[in-house]
Amino acid sequence: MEFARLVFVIMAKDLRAELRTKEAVNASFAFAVVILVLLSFVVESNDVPLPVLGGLLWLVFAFAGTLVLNRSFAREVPNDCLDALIAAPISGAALFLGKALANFLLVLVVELVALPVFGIFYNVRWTQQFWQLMLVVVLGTWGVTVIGTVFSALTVNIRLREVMLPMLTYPMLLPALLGAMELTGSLVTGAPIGPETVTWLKLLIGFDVLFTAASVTLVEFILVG
Amino acid sequence: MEFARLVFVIMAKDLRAELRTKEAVNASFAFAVVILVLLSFVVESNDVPLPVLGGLLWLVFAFAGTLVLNRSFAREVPNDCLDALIAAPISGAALFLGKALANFLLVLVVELVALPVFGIFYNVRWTQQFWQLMLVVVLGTWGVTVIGTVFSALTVNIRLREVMLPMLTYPMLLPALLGAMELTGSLVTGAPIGPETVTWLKLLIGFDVLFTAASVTLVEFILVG
Amino acid sequence: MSAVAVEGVWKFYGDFPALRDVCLTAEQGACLALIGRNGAGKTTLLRTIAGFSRHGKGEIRILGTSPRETETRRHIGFIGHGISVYDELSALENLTLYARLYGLANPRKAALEWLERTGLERVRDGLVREFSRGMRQRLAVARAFLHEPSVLLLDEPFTALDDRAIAVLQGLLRDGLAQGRTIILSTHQLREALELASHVALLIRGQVAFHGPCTPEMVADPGLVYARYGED
Amino acid sequence: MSAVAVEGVWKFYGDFPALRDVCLTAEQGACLALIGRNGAGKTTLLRTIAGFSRHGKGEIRILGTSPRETETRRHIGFIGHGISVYDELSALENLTLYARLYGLANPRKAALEWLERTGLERVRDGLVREFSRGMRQRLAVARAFLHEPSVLLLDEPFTALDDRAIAVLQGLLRDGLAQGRTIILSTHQLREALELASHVALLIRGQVAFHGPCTPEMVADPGLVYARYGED
Amino acid sequence: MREKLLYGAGLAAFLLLARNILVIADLPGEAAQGAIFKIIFFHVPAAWTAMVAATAALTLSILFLKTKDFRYDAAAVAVTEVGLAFLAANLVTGSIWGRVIWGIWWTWDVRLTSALVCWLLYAGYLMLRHAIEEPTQRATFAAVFSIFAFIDVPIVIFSIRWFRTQHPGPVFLSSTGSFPHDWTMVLLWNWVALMLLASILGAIRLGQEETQREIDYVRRMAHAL
Ligand code: HEM
Ligand SMILES: Nc1ncnc2c1ncn2[C@@H]1O[C@H](COP(=O)(O)OP(=O)(O)OP(=O)(O)O)[C@@H](O)[C@H]1O
Ligand SMILES: Nc1ncnc2c1ncn2[C@@H]1O[C@H](COP(=O)(O)OP(=O)(O)OP(=O)(O)O)[C@@H](O)[C@H]1O
Ligand SMILES: [Mg+2]
Ligand SMILES: [Mg+2]
Repeated sequence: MEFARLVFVIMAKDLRAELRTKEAVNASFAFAVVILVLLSFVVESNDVPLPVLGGLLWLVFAFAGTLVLNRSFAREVPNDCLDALIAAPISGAALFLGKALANFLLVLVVELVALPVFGIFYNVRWTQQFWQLMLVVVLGTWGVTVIGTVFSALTVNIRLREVMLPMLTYPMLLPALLGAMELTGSLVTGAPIGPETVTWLKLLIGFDVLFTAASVTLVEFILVG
Repeated sequence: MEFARLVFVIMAKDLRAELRTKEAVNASFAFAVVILVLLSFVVESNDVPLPVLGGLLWLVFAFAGTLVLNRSFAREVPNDCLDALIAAPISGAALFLGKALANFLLVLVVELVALPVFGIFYNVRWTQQFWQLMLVVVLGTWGVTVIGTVFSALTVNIRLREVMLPMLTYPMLLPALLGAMELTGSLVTGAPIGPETVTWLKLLIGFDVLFTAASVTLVEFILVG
Repeated sequence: MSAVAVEGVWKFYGDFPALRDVCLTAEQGACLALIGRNGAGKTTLLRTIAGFSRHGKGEIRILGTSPRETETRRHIGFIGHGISVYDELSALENLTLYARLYGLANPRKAALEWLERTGLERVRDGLVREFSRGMRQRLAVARAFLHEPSVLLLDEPFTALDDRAIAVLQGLLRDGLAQGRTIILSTHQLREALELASHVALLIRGQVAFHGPCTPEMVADPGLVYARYGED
Repeated sequence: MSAVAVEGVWKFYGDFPALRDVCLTAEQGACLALIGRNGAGKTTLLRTIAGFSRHGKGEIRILGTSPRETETRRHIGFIGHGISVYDELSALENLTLYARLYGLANPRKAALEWLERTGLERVRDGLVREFSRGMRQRLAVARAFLHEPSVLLLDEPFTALDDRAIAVLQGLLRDGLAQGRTIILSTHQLREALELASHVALLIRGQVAFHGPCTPEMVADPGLVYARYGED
Repeated sequence: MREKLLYGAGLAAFLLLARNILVIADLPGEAAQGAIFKIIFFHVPAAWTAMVAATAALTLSILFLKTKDFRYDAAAVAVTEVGLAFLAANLVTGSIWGRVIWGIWWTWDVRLTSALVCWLLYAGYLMLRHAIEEPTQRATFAAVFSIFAFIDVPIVIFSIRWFRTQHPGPVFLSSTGSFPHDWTMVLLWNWVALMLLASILGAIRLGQEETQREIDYVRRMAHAL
């Protein structure tokens, strides 16, 4: 109970600070659109195979998402706020989950707004397997969020944060992204998840479970050692 | 003379702060490789047309480059260093050019190391038109740098820097990127710049000249109003 | 059992020994003024006591336990060089947040009370981003006192405060001492600090050069400690 | 011609008037102590005079010209709440950089000289990231004095300095005044400031409540200005 | 004692390796591929050695977090560096092989990509270490990162079983494998040689790390007195 309350307090704080000005979400969304446009130059031809477009979508999600995620612990830096959080009687796990949940919601919102835009730009009928797609989006996003949040904590105090963070985060994300890409690629063709793609789903779920458990266990070391 | 000296002082300072640890360049380079891997998910099949690969290359340059560029003015924030620069008897134009040159060199180094890696991973024989390609790389990079630097200055003091910057920068960069992409795409096929592609070269040069002039003129307003 | 006990603590930054075999104790209800020249190690020591920064050898106990225990943390109040409040939240939101984190029964009430006590009630809904330096410091004071900690670790708490706010803070500290709280504060404003202090510790290049009760003559001439136990 | 002249300056943050019709002058060789409670507008005023922040109505002249002229800037020295030195460069590199920016003839020599004067020569090759708070403030002082400015604008320059560094800074300021420099400084450490000041200005909620010469009785009892011209 | 052991092991590794090379040179070329096929005798054991090293790094990292004993940290660095070298050998031999057989240096299938990502992750581990100065923090953060990075290892191993890849499927230790028995023995012996080599390199690096720690300690004490 106490744990859940603290998680909620942290989450509410982050959401409030972020949504004080709705611009954060707006800007992240705008960025997603910009990447969509940029990528359209690369995959110029109109007859790109649909599965490739699934990959494209997750690339956009990854770039736009990490933009939000990077700020998660960076926000605690300016006035040494992290000190006060570490000093407070709250466990690292609660702090981490609170921040991860806030990030998850923010990233999810951006993604859900970007999805229809993606559909229009690339002529993808993404609604065909709506619920299965939502499942994949939620699972993939949670994976991205967990890794992003924990690495944001890991790099918050080191030199070269800005470069180290993406360099460490993206490779770690690849398995989850790969799974989400393959699944999305096949879902947008209208085919439901079948025996061929279910391996990817398992991979994705395994990734989420494994990393959530690892993060919750290890974050205490990161924050206070 | 005095102007050139001041430009040099600023450039030397930025390079020194950035290269204090060699890791900065290492990390940017590693990040470039990571993006190469990421993008491989989008252009999965082995028989991607070469021109598309040229586009891909510039996407990598744009993403890895802005990482370096973002830090340009952000570096002045922590101790209110920008105040001292503005207070010093140095014109906005010199400040801007110094920073832009430092960025240009850093981005160029990362790109030149990433090029061979790109060649191997995507099986591109990029050396066929070596000098023309270098010309395009230099022109394209300068375009990216000018825009990146000036927008870094523009957003340095606003909230949400991290999100606003890429959102504003990339769309502005599109013409330059488009030109560089088309040129690189045709150069890696082995064809030199010919009557068909020379328009893109003109666009690129025009972009560079125009935006350099505009930036040098307007940066004074951005910095001190 | 001392409220705060520091035993043989060493702390290195790379090769540089910022703290060398520091031993200090503060009994319950004592106010220890930590003084020392720029770079002597005051901040390092306070951060180490609070458990933010890992030390090499040595042991630190607060109320008999490690400063990293969740239960112990509930009883520590800390003001550092940073002010540890969020620029994007208002003064009231900041304090309410911390009140919640410490699990106070009525967060909003506690927050309002401390805004009032630090003279910030007028700007309670203003974002911290818009505060002047002294207003921020006042908020940091409110944050540190909010959960009625029994050990207060204050690093230059008088910085940026105006005469009135200094008087308020001194009042708060005096009340705290009367209620049995333990205070360790570092400062260069010796006059203000020594008026309150029951004990004084002088750090010189990471070593404790003097540790003892604060005598009336020290209060009368704040430069005395340096003159007598310093090296010049 | 006054060295610094502020005429009817207004400054708004959104709707909030941080400065209201401020008029002040400082003659060459004068030292004006700017005092006022937390949030009175001292920082805002100093930043406006230095030309960092745009004001609404009113006019500011430094040595007869606008503070934004490149030539004028060469004669201004500024210390703000931030310290304006780079964490990733060493103390010496920082000062040399600024010496170059101001086009001094021998940057390295000037830098070394000022490191010596502020007692930092021992750590001249240490990165600022590793400095204690007071060492940073000393470096900020060195940076502001480096180019021998004829107008010094100092926002709480005594912050974080130890007794010895305060004495050094006071000495520097005194020498500066003797050489005909003009100084405007804001501070809450009234004692240290009033010892130097030739004039005093009291800001209350963005308005000048008092502006006049600093009398011996003010020096003897620093609280006097507040008591006599303040509102409580 | 330890010195002698190292020399002995070194000699053994050298002799074994020399013998293996002679044996391999003597084998007839494979029917379809010819002599280049022999690269497999290094390609595969190098990969296995790297995987063993990664597993050791994981174990040592967990041990460090449990005990806070810096010897485990030193061992983890040593093992990771050696593993990285062997993984690089695997990548390079694979690339050369691919160049001959497939005609390209690289292709983006799951096996190759995951191996590359694995390399990037452990290279990131070393960069992360460089960016942190405080020894305890460095060791803790690196250990946490190492645990996270291990996720990629099973993916590298199982990728050819889970997914269709361009990379050859399993030929050892699987029912479908078609590798002659005596060749398998040669390969296993070469693995033994490489493992021995890796252990020696690891021991040398560990020795260096420990000497470095001692030097640091002495230097600190000198500073303190
Ligand atoms: C850069 C490109 C390559 C990489 C990164 C790579 C990576 C790997 C790795 C990590 C393993 C060992 C994993 C394990 O057995 O559990 C492996 C095994 C193997 N590789 Fe490659 N490889 C590459 C190219 C090639 C090529 C071009 C060929 C041949 C055409 C090849 C043939 C094999 C074979 C036959 C095995 C043994 C498979 C088994 O039985 O497990 N590899 N490779
Ligand atoms: N960025 C801002 N946005 C809105 N209001 C601001 C901003 N900066 C300052 N203010 C307001 O302007 C007033 C004057 O602030 P200023 O920082 O000048 O005070 P000060 O006299 O320097 O106080 P202190 O002694 O605490 O440093 C304060 O009431 C403050 O709330
Ligand atoms: N991150 C760091 N890396 C290296 N050295 C450091 C670091 N932080 C502090 N130091 C050094 O440790 C010593 C003690 O610093 P500390 O901040 O504790 O001093 P202080 O007593 O608080 O000084 P001040 O009164 O100026 O605040 C200083 O010599 C400083 O240079
Ligand atoms: Mg300090
Ligand atoms: Mg102020």
